Amino acid sequence: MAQARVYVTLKKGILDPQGEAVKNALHTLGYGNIDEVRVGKYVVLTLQDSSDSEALKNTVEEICKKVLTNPVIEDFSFEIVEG
Amino acid sequence: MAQARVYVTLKKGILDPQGEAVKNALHTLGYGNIDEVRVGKYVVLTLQDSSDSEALKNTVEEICKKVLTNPVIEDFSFEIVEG
Amino acid sequence: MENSNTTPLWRTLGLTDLEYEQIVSGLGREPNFTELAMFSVMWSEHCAYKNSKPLLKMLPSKGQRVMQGPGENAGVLDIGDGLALVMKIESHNHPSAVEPYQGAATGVGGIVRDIFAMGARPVVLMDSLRFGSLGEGRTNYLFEQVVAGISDYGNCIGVPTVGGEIYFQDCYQKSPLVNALCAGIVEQDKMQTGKASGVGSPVLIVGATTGRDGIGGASFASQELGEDAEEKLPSVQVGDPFMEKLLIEACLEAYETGFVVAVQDMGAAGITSSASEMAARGEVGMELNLDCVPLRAEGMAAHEILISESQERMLLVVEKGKEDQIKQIMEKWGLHAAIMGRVTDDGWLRVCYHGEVVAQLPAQLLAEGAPQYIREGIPSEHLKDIQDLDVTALQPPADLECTLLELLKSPNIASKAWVFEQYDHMVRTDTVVRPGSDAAVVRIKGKHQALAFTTDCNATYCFLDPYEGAKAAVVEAARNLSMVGAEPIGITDCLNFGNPEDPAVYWQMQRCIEGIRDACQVLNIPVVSGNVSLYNETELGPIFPTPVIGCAGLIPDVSRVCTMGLKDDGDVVLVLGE
Amino acid sequence: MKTFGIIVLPGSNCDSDCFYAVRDYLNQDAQYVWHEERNLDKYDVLMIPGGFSYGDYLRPGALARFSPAVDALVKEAEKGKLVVGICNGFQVLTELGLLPGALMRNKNLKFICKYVDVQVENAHTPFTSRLKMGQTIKLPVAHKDGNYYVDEDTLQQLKKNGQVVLRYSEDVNGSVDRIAAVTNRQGNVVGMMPHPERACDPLLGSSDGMYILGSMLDHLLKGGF
Ligand SMILES: Nc1ncnc2c1ncn2[C@@H]1O[C@H](COP(=O)(O)OP(=O)(O)O)[C@@H](O)[C@H]1O
Repeated sequence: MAQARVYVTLKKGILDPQGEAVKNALHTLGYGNIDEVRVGKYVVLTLQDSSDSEALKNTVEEICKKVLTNPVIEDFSFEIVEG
Repeated sequence: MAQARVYVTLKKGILDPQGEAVKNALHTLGYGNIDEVRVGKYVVLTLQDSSDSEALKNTVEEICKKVLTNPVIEDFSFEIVEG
Repeated sequence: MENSNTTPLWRTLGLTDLEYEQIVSGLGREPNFTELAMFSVMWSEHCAYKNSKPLLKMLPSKGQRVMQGPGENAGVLDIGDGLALVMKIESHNHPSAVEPYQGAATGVGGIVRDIFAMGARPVVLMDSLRFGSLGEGRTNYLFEQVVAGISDYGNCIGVPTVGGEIYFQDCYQKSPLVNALCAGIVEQDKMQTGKASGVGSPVLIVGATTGRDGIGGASFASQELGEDAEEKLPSVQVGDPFMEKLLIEACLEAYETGFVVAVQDMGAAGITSSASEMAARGEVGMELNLDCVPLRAEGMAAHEILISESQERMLLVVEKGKEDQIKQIMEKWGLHAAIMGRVTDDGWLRVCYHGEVVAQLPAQLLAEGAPQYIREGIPSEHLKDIQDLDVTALQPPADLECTLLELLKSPNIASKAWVFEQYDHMVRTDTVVRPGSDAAVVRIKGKHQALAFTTDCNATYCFLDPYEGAKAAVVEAARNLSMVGAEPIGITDCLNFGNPEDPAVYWQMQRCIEGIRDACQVLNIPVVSGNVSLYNETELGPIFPTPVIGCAGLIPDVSRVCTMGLKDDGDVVLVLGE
Repeated sequence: MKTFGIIVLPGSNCDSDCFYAVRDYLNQDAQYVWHEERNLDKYDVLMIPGGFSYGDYLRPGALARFSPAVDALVKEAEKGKLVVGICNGFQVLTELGLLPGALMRNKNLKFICKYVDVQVENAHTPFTSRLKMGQTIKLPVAHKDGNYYVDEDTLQQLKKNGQVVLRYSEDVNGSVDRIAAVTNRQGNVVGMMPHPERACDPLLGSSDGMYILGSMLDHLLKGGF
């Protein structure tokens, strides 16, 4: 089993209404030291292990591009954890 | 500036309809080697630096519990990156 | 059967000693653990109406239009032209108190399944909500999350939420009420029932996989929410509205084949309730094999599979030999459909798992054998003091304009657009009168007639005088319908009360039901379905008695609908009545 | 009689709204197209209706891309056939890349269902020819993710090319430049958040949606592809 942990974030410069709302809520609650909040997605894929770690990486990359993100508004990064 | 990266996931055993739907889509696309998909949240907080890293950690922990997660169905973890 | 400390197991599962004795004598032996778990959910207040059934018998349920009264998944009324209206209301109070978003969402999911279980396409949703005062405690959070839950679920399945009501009052501070009403339309000859028949007919479980969600949820809902409510959290169910939408379409398509013998949704108590109730209604038995149930969690025990409250599942009995056709339809919609048993002729529910018989119970005993409690209601002592108000002694407010503005500011009176704009109330393009009016009106494409819906209850009136208050709720509902031009034709009621073991609460329930009965008799409106939610109390005390009346009306000609907005300059204003 | 194909995706829920609008108000042939269909030759217009295809999971419209009918629709669009995406359909079309931009969560983070006023920004499209430049019409919106985003450069191009078709008269959901509907560069594919198909009968509050459906019909009758 391998686990791919994918982090999807809104591109820099794109307004994040959800993040704004969280930030405002935090300020109201007295957490004045929060400058910015950005809300993205955390996707965990559990994959059948492949002996070829390069291939695995390519697959995950492809999945991120094709399905998990919308390139117009989102960036992604990922890491693969064996186990 | 410090950055807190918060990972929010659904508790084990809690149904993740979104993850299921993504998994099915991936299978349709021919990625048969995906066993499970779980979709969570990835929240990035930018905080004014505090000299006291213990205090910072406590603040983030508190924010996670009070605002960022619903303890009934979600778990969280986080890391703090200085910079 | 005792567990390690000395409390007998049945008590930890919520059954009384007397109830346990009844089980043993009904069975002629002690139940095993799996069987006891099944009894504990089926004989819970939530499923068995132990405290309310005798009172509910008072309600008039007959009438020319009534095709199905209480006793099925939902009530059915003849609305002419070969069509029938199916309707029911249901509470999801306790789950919403714990996890408001999912609690409200799954409440909607549950009531919608009741409607299409009768063969009808769901066409209308309504929600009747009660919270504590805004700005206090968790109220704002509960309120926002409940509305979001209803919005996300109802909008996704494409059933318009056309109305409802909301009150903010301190007595609901820790016991919010979330009641959801659904109505559907079916061609009369395509009505379905939950009555199993045909020895050998296969039993199919359709829809979502079964996990550990909401195990014990039904008995949980029948207990007062104590301080440790959050501890009981693992039983939270998560709704999947997308799955529900597929289930609606797939089931309606399956009914078209004519091969579906009986169908029931799996609400509280899951497989146990649907299988035993379908068998009991049809006076047949059922043999179930749990190895065939598609599971989501690993290592589930028999009792967990049997009482799991995983959402978006239906149990279908299908004509022998036609199972493949039905399975094909389900697969077309991307749904699991597994044959998990067959109908037998002996009235027993026999359950196998891993090659062993794990439970063997008479379906009737399980579904209908719970004891009924007739209690003595005693009005609370200080009710008299509250009722003794000398209105003539009250001073009229000095500044009427100011008072009017104060009133309009009250969240109970102010516009509810914040809520209903979050609900898709226009999908299906039949909503003729949208939220914000006395009653919502929905047309039926291609027909002259239209339907009107309202939910009403003023709990303060019911607290001050349960009998008059409940009567007033019925009358208000009828009035709201007549305002849009509809004749009231049927009621579905959701009776929300505190702990019935408290004589003062029991009395409230008794008097409210009498009030509904008398008003219905005078107005000639039958009660065709309903729901009872008890134990709505916390350390803050019981809620006000809240018998929510959902009422449907028939408008003979959709072009004659009347709305409340003022129309033209110079129109005459009349006051009717006294 | 023109044939309008209405793509039924798992989770579509305005498919019947489109169907009745086309059949009963436009008096044309409306047909449901199951999402596994691969040949969409016979339809004169293709509509992707509103709803929550695949539950709107991940991102609204994201998973619908993988249905065979949507694949086929892309090919028909490339040939120049009229394609309309309403609400969830708009989201699908942007996810496909047939239309520029993306639809994000509404600014207030909530679902919004109400009538809104929209202005016609380009009356010279197959979808708006029955309207005048600047004309205001009343249409319902019902969405949670209608906040249209494009970057500044693309926005300038859209404006220059006349691809912005409808704008909200007031800010409804946070959309860039209050954009409510856009077409592709060629002008045969349109995506819109407001629901014209829900506004075909004055009994329900507005029949302004008929301008849009009617414009499409005119286009086809004039021999347009
Ligand atoms: N207040 C009520 N008035 C009339 N009928 C009721 C009322 N409460 C419940 N019923 C009827 O009792 C039956 C069982 O209730 P139901 O809510 O369906 O149980 P479940 O918990 O399985 O959904 C239904 O037929 C319902 O219509």
